Amino acid sequence: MLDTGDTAFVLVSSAMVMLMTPGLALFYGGMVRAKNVLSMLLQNFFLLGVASVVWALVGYSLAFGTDAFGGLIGNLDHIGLTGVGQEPTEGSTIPHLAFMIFQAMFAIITPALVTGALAERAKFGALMLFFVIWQIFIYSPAAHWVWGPDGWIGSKLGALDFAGGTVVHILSASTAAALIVIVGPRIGNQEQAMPPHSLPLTVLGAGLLWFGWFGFNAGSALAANGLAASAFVVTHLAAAAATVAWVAAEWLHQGRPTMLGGASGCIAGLVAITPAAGFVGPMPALIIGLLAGLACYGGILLKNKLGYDDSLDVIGIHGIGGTLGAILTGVFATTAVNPDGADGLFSGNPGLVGAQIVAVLATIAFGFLGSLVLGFIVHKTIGLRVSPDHEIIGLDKTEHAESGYDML
Amino acid sequence: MLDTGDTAFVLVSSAMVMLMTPGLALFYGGMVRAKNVLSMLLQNFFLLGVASVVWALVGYSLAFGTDAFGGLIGNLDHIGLTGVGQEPTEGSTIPHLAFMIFQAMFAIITPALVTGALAERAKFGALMLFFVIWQIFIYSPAAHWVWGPDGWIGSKLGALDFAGGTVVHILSASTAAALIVIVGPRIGNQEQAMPPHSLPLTVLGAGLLWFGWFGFNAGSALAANGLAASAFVVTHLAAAAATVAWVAAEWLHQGRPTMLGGASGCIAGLVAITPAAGFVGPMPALIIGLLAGLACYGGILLKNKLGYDDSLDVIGIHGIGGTLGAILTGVFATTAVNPDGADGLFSGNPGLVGAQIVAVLATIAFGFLGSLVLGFIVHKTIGLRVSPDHEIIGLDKTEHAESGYDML
Amino acid sequence: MLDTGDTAFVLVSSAMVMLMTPGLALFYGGMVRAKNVLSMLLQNFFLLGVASVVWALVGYSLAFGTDAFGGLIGNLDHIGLTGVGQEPTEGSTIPHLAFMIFQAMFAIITPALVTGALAERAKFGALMLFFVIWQIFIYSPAAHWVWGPDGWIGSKLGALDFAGGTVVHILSASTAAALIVIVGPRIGNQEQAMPPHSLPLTVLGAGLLWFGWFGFNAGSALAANGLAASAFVVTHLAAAAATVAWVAAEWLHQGRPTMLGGASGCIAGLVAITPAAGFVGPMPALIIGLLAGLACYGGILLKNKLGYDDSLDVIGIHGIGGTLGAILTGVFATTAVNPDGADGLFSGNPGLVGAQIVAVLATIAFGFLGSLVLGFIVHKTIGLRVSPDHEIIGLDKTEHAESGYDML
Amino acid sequence: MKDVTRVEAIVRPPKLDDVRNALNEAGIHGMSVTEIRGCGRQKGFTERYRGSEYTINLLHKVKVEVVVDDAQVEAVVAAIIDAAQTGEVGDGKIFLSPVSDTIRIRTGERGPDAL
Amino acid sequence: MKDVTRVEAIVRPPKLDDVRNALNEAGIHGMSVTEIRGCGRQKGFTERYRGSEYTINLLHKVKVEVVVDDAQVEAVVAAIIDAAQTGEVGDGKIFLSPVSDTIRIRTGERGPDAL
Amino acid sequence: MKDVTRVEAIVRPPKLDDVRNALNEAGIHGMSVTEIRGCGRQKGFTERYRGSEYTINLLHKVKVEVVVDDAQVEAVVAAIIDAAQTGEVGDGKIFLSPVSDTIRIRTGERGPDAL
Ligand SMILES: Nc1ncnc2c1ncn2[C@@H]1O[C@H](COP(=O)(O)OP(=O)(O)O)[C@@H](O)[C@H]1O
Ligand SMILES: Nc1ncnc2c1ncn2[C@@H]1O[C@H](COP(=O)(O)OP(=O)(O)O)[C@@H](O)[C@H]1O
Ligand SMILES: Nc1ncnc2c1ncn2[C@@H]1O[C@H](COP(=O)(O)OP(=O)(O)O)[C@@H](O)[C@H]1O
Repeated sequence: MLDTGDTAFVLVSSAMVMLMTPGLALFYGGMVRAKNVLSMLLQNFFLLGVASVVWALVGYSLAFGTDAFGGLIGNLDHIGLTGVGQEPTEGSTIPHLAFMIFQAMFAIITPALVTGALAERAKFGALMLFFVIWQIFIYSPAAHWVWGPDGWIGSKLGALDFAGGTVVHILSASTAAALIVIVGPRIGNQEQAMPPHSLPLTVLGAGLLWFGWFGFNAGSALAANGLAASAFVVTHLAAAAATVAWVAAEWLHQGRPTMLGGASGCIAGLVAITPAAGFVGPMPALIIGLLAGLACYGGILLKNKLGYDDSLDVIGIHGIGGTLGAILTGVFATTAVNPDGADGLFSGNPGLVGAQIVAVLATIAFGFLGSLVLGFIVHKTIGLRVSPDHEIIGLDKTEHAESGYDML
Repeated sequence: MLDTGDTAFVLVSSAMVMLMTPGLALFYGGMVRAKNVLSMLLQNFFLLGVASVVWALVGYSLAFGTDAFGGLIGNLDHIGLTGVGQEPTEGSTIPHLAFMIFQAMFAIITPALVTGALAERAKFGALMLFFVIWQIFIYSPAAHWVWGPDGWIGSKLGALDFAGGTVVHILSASTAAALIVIVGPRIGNQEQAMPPHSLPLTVLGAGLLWFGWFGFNAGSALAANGLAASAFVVTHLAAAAATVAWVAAEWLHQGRPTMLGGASGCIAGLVAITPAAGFVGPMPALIIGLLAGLACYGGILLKNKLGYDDSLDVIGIHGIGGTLGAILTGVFATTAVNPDGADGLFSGNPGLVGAQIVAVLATIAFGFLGSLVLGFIVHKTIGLRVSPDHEIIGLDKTEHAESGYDML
Repeated sequence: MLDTGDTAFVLVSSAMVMLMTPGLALFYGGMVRAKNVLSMLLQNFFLLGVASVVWALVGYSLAFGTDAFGGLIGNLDHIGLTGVGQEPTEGSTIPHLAFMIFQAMFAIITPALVTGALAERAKFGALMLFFVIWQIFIYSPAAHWVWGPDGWIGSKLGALDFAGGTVVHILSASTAAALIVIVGPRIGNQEQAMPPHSLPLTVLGAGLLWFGWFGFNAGSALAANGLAASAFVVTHLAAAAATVAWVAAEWLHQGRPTMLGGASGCIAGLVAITPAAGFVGPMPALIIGLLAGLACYGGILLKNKLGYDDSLDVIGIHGIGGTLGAILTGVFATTAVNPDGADGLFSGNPGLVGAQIVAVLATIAFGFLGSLVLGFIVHKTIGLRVSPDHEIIGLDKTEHAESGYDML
Repeated sequence: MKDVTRVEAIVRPPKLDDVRNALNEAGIHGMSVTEIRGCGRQKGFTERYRGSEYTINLLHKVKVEVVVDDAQVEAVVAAIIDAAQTGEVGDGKIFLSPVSDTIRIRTGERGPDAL
Repeated sequence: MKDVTRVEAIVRPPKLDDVRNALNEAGIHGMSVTEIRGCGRQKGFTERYRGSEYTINLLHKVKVEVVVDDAQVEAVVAAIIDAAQTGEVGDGKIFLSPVSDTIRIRTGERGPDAL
Repeated sequence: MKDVTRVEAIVRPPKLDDVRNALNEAGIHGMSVTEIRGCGRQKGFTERYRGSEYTINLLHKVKVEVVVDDAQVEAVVAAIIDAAQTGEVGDGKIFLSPVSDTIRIRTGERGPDAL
């Protein structure tokens, strides 16, 4: 039966998750050089459009339709949102449409996260085309595995992923890795400083992301109940601890606490708590956040060592943070928080850690290899990268015939 | 009886709609030249103040008081919010005060929309004075017609306007048209490029508007139910489709997909779905969005042809989008979505299209002629336009004794 | 018993209050010179981290634990959030965790408000350390006094403070005053203009603050009911009236309406209505807003006269606005709005004004003297102020090794 | 080789387009433009910031630099005056100064041909 | 007509106000100011960006240009040195160079009178 | 004392780092850099704004100024050409002009030693 409180909560949460994509656009946009700010913004903003349309037409059905084949993909019953109505589905207290649109926001932001890895060199049209195909062949199946009816990871393997540690963060990072392999580094990578052009934009974006993440994680309870409150609290505490941890780490390691460190730290914590949000208590959340801040800071140092060009650190933050969070979910999960979840290592069930690792590895493999194939096809046909000339002049002028700022 | 879920939803929706006005300020502010950014921001921000005060004192009563005269205007029973209390009115599940403040946000943003048409040349004081009079004589009656008790459009004519296609968008565009006639074009219009000074601000504004629009449209269900979820979904899908459509159109037509096109497109879609939000299903919403994106892009090209100076395209987006949406509501509406609505053309009732057209024409006529009269009075007495000197130096310095930026 | 509507409302309100801190960061960040923008942002952003962690570990227990000693401080029962669970506490309809996290957001923003007073000269590390100690020794007791079980101000004295006029605003202002005494004015204060570097950032911040304040004040009803709607409405109207009042005052007094005046005015109104939000009706709210706009504008002129360097006017706005609001609560409060409140002067109970004044004075004294002691200890050990060299070069480069903008 | 001169004109920002057009009409296509701030006889603006007033004495100006053949100098000066003059205080100045050599980076050409 | 000189001083941004005041006291009211970046002996700042360090060698400086009578040059130079000197590396330079003519756009006046 | 010269090079912004490095290798460490906009033979960009097209003729350029001993001028010019040349229209110009004196603000030193 429909519950108005739950419905209010999920609808507002959907709106908050929607706001994360513009938030992410600004977060990323502030970090690129001024000549590429609009390209960064448009890649994200356009996904709000195109990924939503594809989701309504086909993605939702593939992800959340009745299982079509061995827990791997949904059927086509909900194509064009057929049968997705105002009534709750069985066992739910919110309109089916509310659930669908909440999930749509996840299908938007996941590819949006990827754009950071290819910043300042990706060709707009080709990248958008890639994401359309990718939603159908990579994202929707992966979502089905974890959250879909009879999905093999969620229902059979019994791995836990409350709000998208694997589906959103690990998948976006492994996709990013594949595209980085295909597209290669920016001209001047590691030779020349490419400092952020406007950190206030980035901070604004981080603030909106943190805000929206409450919808992302607490909203994943799909009800306004004690579990939602718990997910809300652990989300906040993990973000807080990670902010402190990252800033403290760089302060000790490099001598200065930075604003970009604070903004990056909170995202690291939010990423890591995502899979765990509905399964762990507040003190484990502080530990998860702390470890995420440290681990992702380490991930970024590692990138600088290894030299690949993950421009805005999708792997370092979403890959490392997501993996850490998924595994720590296996460590800290307890049915005392969520009777529908499972107990983890510290509650006497080491098996859950194993299931979590399988889920992580499967997602990495699928995301990386699948994107490698799709990416190569797109790259070899229309090309995923702009010409060196255009890259040097900047994508705003060359790809979009605009300038971010005109102060003269 | 009061329902906490519904109340939570309408209060949060009100807050979200409130945020649209700062969002709009930034959306517009980014598009003007740097020397006028504060004037644009203050015109919107000050309306948050003055339009709210006028609404509480008299506007709400005129719009939503018991009909005083032939469906044209409400009575004065609620002057100073007398009789507007914490209890729900009959048949409602939310506090009367919650309904009042939700409506207040509409009475703020409607004049705020108009400011874009007069950007970079309107005199602050005169414009604000105009809007005070205008709320009383134009906005409140028009709102009464459509949503007020026994209003002639909503109750007698039977035209549908879920969240303000006529009251908000067509009214603001027709007011804008009247003021453009009175105030005339900017110095240098069509001779000299006047590119946006900061598109990131505009994108931020568009993101906040999209977010707030969920409150605007879904909140107009005044309950957290299936209809709210439906309105939420169609709002999002129309915005998404229009974003894609506008960007695609300019890409084909002018060779480049632009960020400003994406930001403009989503607003076009949001405008067009506004009257339809509670009456149509998701696939019609995609069509409405698609057509809105194309039509409003066309509207903007037309302006450039005709040469009148609707600086930030209030007519092109809110006029054309609002009119299109109102008529398409007549085409796609179905009682399958909302039993309290009506069937439209495609559900076998062509009469609804007629009613919609009458509602549109009445609103255009009233908004345009009424604003022409009020505008002339203000213009002839204190003048709606700054001096050419001040216009050239910029309104921030001359009208407000401030500068938007000081980076030295 | 848990109510989903109330829970949805309080969780969303918590998210909205969380967003106020990034909003405040931008509000303040826009007002400083470009060379100090990141230092301003990080001081606020880092508090989102560290103040949350301290709150979960110990602050919440001290503030809201069972009274330990004469209404002055809570006990340690909730250390590390022990016993703070998903179930509502007795008499409540929301999860205990939801209440805890809602309160956490207040414990974050209160110190964040203080940072404005020390803008452009405070040493990051020392200031953060100060705030950690301060939360434990000053904020948590003060919150306990007003809202804690058997707190002496709220339960014994019977003073009213709906959402934090004393605990948040007066406490932050009196802390600011103490730190100003310790730290002293900026180099060049009153000799040299230090205009805001980006007013659009400030306006954005003001918009987010206004939005979040609905969560702050209406959320303080801890339920989605008529009282919440009433608190929402009076919050909006006071902000609106104060915006108009401030702008009008400076227009008459200095010849120009300014954007910064509008943004400052709304904050003044929001501050003043905070203690009164759950106790007064809409027309008193308009009066409170009006007086707050005028009084805080006066407060700012006074500062310019007296010459102390409260850089971003924490005393002028939060001190004066909070005090005015607390006293006017004693004037306008009525049990007609809130039967659990009290009647004030105009409802025949002049005694309430007395109680309000005692509460104000106690908070000022405690905040000022307590912060003076703690501040001196920190200042004499590690120093609360950067070197003159660093101050001149700017804190972004010297304290954080970053630049806000890089447009080259 | 002393046959080229730098003409440096400080003008009001809104006049920039007119000056550019006037120079184009005078056959001059190459130029460099810098945003500067200037003070002189023109009164500054009084701005306000939370009740405190301060005067912005450094006003936005635009500097247009053209290096031209000596033969063209007078035509250039006349074109600029024509385009930038409003007659109000604050119209700006033109400074002429010697340039001893000119090189086109693209080709390495030197002297007046490099312009 | 070779009696005016351009005095171009590159100074630290926080010294701009002092320099302007010193020039005003020396009777010079007209000047033009440009934001520039400079490098020289002064060490740059090391900034950080997600774990990578880079040195900003181009430091913010301000260029003050005054075109004055030759007779005033030494006074102007002295005033600038006085106002802008801190004694630390990075104080900046003053360059003097010839100006062959000056025109006031407002009136068309030429020569030293146009200053 | 006429032994120092101002070398003013207008180059493409992405070449700035290369130019700085080339100058450093040529033993020149002091320089000043200004963001400017230039037009010349290089075609502008067409930008779009809600359906209207306009051409940005003023393109971003960077001006590098070095004041050096006359003896170093040719080496400096060669280094700049080498670093900034792409061979495409829009590479920019170098202008040489006389400097009559140089002062180091920090010490008051004058002449070539002040560089
Ligand atoms: N002596 C000077 N040296 C350099 N620039 C000057 C000088 N005098 C004026 N300027 C520049 O010319 C601009 C206009 O000068 P001003 O005295 O205000 O008006 P006008 O040129 O009409 O007399 C100033 O803002 C400044 O940029
Ligand atoms: N040879 C030069 N040509 C042009 N500008 C120079 C030159 N040398 C120094 N400058 C400018 O002067 C500024 C200060 O020079 P620097 O060597 O750091 O200190 P100081 O002048 O105290 O010796 C530089 O940042 C640069 O802008
Ligand atoms: N006569 C001139 N005076 C001043 N600056 C010039 C002149 N001609 C060109 N420039 C500057 O040089 C830049 C490059 O010139 P351009 O003609 O486009 O290419 P190229 O130098 O390769 O022939 C211009 O953008 C402008 O900044």
